Amino acid sequence: MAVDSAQLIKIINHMAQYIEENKDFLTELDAAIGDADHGINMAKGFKAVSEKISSMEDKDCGTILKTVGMTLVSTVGGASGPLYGTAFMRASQATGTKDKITFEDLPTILDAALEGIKMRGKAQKGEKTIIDSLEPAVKVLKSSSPADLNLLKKAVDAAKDGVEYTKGIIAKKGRASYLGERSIGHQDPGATSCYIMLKAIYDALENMQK
Amino acid sequence: MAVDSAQLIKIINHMAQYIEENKDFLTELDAAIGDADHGINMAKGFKAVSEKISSMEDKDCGTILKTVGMTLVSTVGGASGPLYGTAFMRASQATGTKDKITFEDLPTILDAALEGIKMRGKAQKGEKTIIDSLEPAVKVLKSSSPADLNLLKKAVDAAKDGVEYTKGIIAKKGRASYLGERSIGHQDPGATSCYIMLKAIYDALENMQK
Amino acid sequence: MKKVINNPENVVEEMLEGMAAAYPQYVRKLDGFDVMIRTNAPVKGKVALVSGGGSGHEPSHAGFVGKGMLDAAVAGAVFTSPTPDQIYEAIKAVDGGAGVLLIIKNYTGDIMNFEMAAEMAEGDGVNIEKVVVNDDVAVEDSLYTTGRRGIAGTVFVHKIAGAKAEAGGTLVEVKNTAEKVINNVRSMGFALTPCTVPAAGKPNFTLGEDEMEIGIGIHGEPGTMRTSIMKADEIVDHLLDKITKDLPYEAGDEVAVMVNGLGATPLMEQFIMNRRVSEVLKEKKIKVYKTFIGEFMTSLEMAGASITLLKLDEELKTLLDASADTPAFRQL
Amino acid sequence: MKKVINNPENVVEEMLEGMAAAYPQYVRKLDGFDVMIRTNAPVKGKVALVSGGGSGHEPSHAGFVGKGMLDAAVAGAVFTSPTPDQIYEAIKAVDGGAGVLLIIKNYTGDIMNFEMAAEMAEGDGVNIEKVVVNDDVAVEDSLYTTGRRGIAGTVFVHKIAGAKAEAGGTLVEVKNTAEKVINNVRSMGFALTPCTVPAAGKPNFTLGEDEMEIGIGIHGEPGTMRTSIMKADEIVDHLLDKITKDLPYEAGDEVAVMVNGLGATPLMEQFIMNRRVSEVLKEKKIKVYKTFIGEFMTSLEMAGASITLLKLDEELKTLLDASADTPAFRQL
Ligand SMILES: Nc1ncnc2c1ncn2[C@@H]1O[C@H](COP(=O)(O)OP(=O)(O)O)[C@@H](O)[C@H]1O
Ligand SMILES: Nc1ncnc2c1ncn2[C@@H]1O[C@H](COP(=O)(O)OP(=O)(O)O)[C@@H](O)[C@H]1O
Ligand SMILES: [Mg+2]
Ligand SMILES: [Mg+2]
Ligand SMILES: [Mg+2]
Ligand SMILES: [Mg+2]
Repeated sequence: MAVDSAQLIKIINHMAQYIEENKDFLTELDAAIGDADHGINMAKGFKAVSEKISSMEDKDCGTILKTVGMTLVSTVGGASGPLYGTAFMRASQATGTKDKITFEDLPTILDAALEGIKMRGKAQKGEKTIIDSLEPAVKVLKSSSPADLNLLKKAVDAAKDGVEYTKGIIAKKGRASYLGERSIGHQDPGATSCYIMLKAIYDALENMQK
Repeated sequence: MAVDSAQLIKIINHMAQYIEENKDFLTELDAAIGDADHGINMAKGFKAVSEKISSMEDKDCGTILKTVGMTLVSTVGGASGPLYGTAFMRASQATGTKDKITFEDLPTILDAALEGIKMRGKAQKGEKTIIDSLEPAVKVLKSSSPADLNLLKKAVDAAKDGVEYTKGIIAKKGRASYLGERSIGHQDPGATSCYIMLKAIYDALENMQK
Repeated sequence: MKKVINNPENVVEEMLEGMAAAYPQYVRKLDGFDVMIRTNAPVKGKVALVSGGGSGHEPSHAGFVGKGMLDAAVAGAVFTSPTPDQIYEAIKAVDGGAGVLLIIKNYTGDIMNFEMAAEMAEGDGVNIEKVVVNDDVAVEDSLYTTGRRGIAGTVFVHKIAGAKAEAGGTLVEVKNTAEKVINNVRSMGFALTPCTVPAAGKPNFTLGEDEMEIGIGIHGEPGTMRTSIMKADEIVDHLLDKITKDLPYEAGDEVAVMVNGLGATPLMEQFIMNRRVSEVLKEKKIKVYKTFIGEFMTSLEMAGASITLLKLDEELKTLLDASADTPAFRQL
Repeated sequence: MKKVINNPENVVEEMLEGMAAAYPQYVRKLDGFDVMIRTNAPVKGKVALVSGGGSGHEPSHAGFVGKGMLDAAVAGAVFTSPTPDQIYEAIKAVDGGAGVLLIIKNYTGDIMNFEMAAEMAEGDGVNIEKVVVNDDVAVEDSLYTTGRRGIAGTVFVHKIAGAKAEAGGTLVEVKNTAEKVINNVRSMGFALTPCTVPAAGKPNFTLGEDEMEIGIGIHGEPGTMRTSIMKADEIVDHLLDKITKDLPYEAGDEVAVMVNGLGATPLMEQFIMNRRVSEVLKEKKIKVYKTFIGEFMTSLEMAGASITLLKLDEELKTLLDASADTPAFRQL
């Protein structure tokens, strides 16, 4: 299975939809250990993304991903703006000027995104951040081949476990780190939004295969 | 009947007591059409007065009244401070260096007080002020002679009617005047405190006669 | 009552002590009195300006004591005018021989207390003049009542009369300048919430969750109407309509604008108001010469603001632009 | 939500427009961006200072744009750091050829957004240096976490680094001076009430009728303890204890003091706090060189305040005393 530009736009719109649906939920998670804006900012960013890419069906996949990244960077703000923005821009670089993205490309692209986030945020696994859901997912994707929808499903499950894992740990990066011990027991908003985005990719692809 | 310095101090302490007892009531009246401080300010002033005159039994009546006036002026503030302060200072001038005040002196002394308030506040009857209870009382006292406790009782009743009368009129002086029509229906705090002070004089004198 | 205080009875004294400790370069507290005077008072040969009123309006009035503005500020109890003995001490402390101008806001209490103090000081041979500020157009002016209240426009009187005195004006000249300002300044405010006088311990009035009071006084005196909360632009339009019609301010006039926060309203909201103020004045072809935004005449922690317009001529412009150096108003 | 606004979505833009309309002599808004720059920017040959952060902290940061302080301030959404494209535009607009110093408060978002902007501008050949302010002792500092937050002490960085740049310092010199300030400045705050981000429409946290939060962040981040309301003196003692022990500030040191209102706390209460501040420092034999009281780094309409101490040497004193002329900070 391969995804062309029109389908890539559909997938990203699916992300936008899930983020919008989870806007209040993400904001509430952020209210508990941050500053109550994660859902608001992400929704604002993805709304802008949807508008920007709506007329880009004739562009290559890398260009579309770059636009997503730059739009997120310039509309989301806060910590998640540059992080997700960098992730999409790195994904764009890994994609190049391809017209289609195949399942085989997915591990490389998501790994590039992960590395981008790590570079930008200087965080690693276990610090209660986006990485705690993204890294396990990427690991699964890279663990066996060929990559297929089934493997992606496992990756999404791993991300979900990663979200669960954030509940038990102390935040060491981002705004929640000011809470120290008191951050324990709360689910990380960024890890959650990342899981939601991965789930959106899976659900969109599954729909397309039907 | 004549009142010596010790008795004059008792009468003034009686005023102070009534004012303290009516502190919240007067403040609430002021809250409705003013700035909610009349009781607070008057009580503060009379507390200072009681302390100041406690050791003045060997002073003449005029000196005591002057001390009351100056203490009120320097502790009450707002509109009522200079008004009642001036009233007592004028009463002191009318009393002179007398060692005793008789019933015959009362109309003159209270008239001087009234004139002092009128001079200081440039108000006249019907403007919803202290004058609306004080002027009727002074009128009664001046209406027949010899002045006695009975006549003073009538004067106090006239002051009470004056307080009642303030409910029906528009405030034209003081802070309540900003309300215009909306001041109607409310009893004037200053007219009320003046009535309370006159009532204190009567009750104190009646006690002394027993 | 959520306040950062120690004891409601000591707020004024402790505030003045804290202020004196903060600004020795500008002010000192008169020992035993609630009076702040210029560090270098009395300034020989200069007309001295004495203002004051109830406390709770900070930075008014002591925040404006310093070069180019006031020589002394007298602080009454919260929202209560100061007493004559305090005002008298202030006058005596700053009189530099050229006379003293008393700047009084039009409240019965303030007027009577300042008048008694003036009588006392005149008895000592001090030359005294008085002006009464009455800029609040929310209250109808009439010869037969107390007249309009004095609110934020008072700050322009401090600034401009202060500059005149600093420039060597005589007592009568400084008084005339102050009166020119008073004749050309109009204000009106509104509140979204009440405030709490520390000694009272509870809010001085109540407003519903969705209500606001238009035309509020700086002590929480009732205004001209109670309404459900309006948008910032609507509020500005309403206030400016009343203000501009009053003087009136007309096309071709040049004005100074003050948007004054009453306490809890953030600067952000004051700027949002000013956006509309400048728009409306442009429409009306009234030229804005200079704008002042911030907290100048507050009501403790009341949420709300007032707008002030001052019509300018060349003299007023020059004096408004003159340098000033005080704790709360500085101009290079 | 009782606010003087038109639409929660437009508060930042309308605020900047209102500010630009108020102070054409100081600032202008960069067309199409939420950036305020000095009217006369770029100043040829002068190192330019760019600061910024989320909105809602007014007068920070645009209130400090002007002679002797900042060249540009970038305004993010309320309590959200600005995006790199906006910061990039600010840098480009004020670079006068001598390089640009970015003054960043230590929040993950601010750091990443400013870093991305710096990369973009460096790509264009602009010389860039960065400093990160982290004065809030309520948060434990550690290499392995995000570290301390940046709060009101940032204003001293603006003032002093700004003076250094105005005096002709090179980019490295200005950066070193800024870092000296950062190394010597510590702050801590508290809140009596939360505040409401316009877009959220409800308070960002809750506090009981009798509760306060010690060590609060300027975005309402939780502090070190929640307790029942303390007296002003007790609060000051607690904050000063934490602050002085941190650097530490010791007998014989000379400091600048800032008592910074967070929004709804009246100046009266800030002065009452300063009374105790000056008392305690006297006891500790720490000399107060200069005191600043007012609203410098706010949290919308939060009630509360912070205390900042800056340890001074001769260089810092001279730069602190240098004249400054901005909308919210003026010194003759
Ligand atoms: N250094 C970092 N690396 C990766 N993710 C981070 C980092 N810092 C914060 N995050 C993520 O960002 C999320 C918060 O995003 P958001 O609320 O949008 O930003 P802000 O904290 O600036 O308000 C956190 O829940 C966390 O997952
Ligand atoms: N010009 C005046 N003449 C006589 N009484 C006055 C005058 N102005 C006000 N008052 C009286 O003062 C009372 C208010 O006193 P108070 O609350 O102590 O002063 P303030 O209005 O300054 O707070 C009013 O109820 C009224 O009776
Ligand atoms: Mg957040
Ligand atoms: Mg009253
Ligand atoms: Mg009063
Ligand atoms: Mg944020």
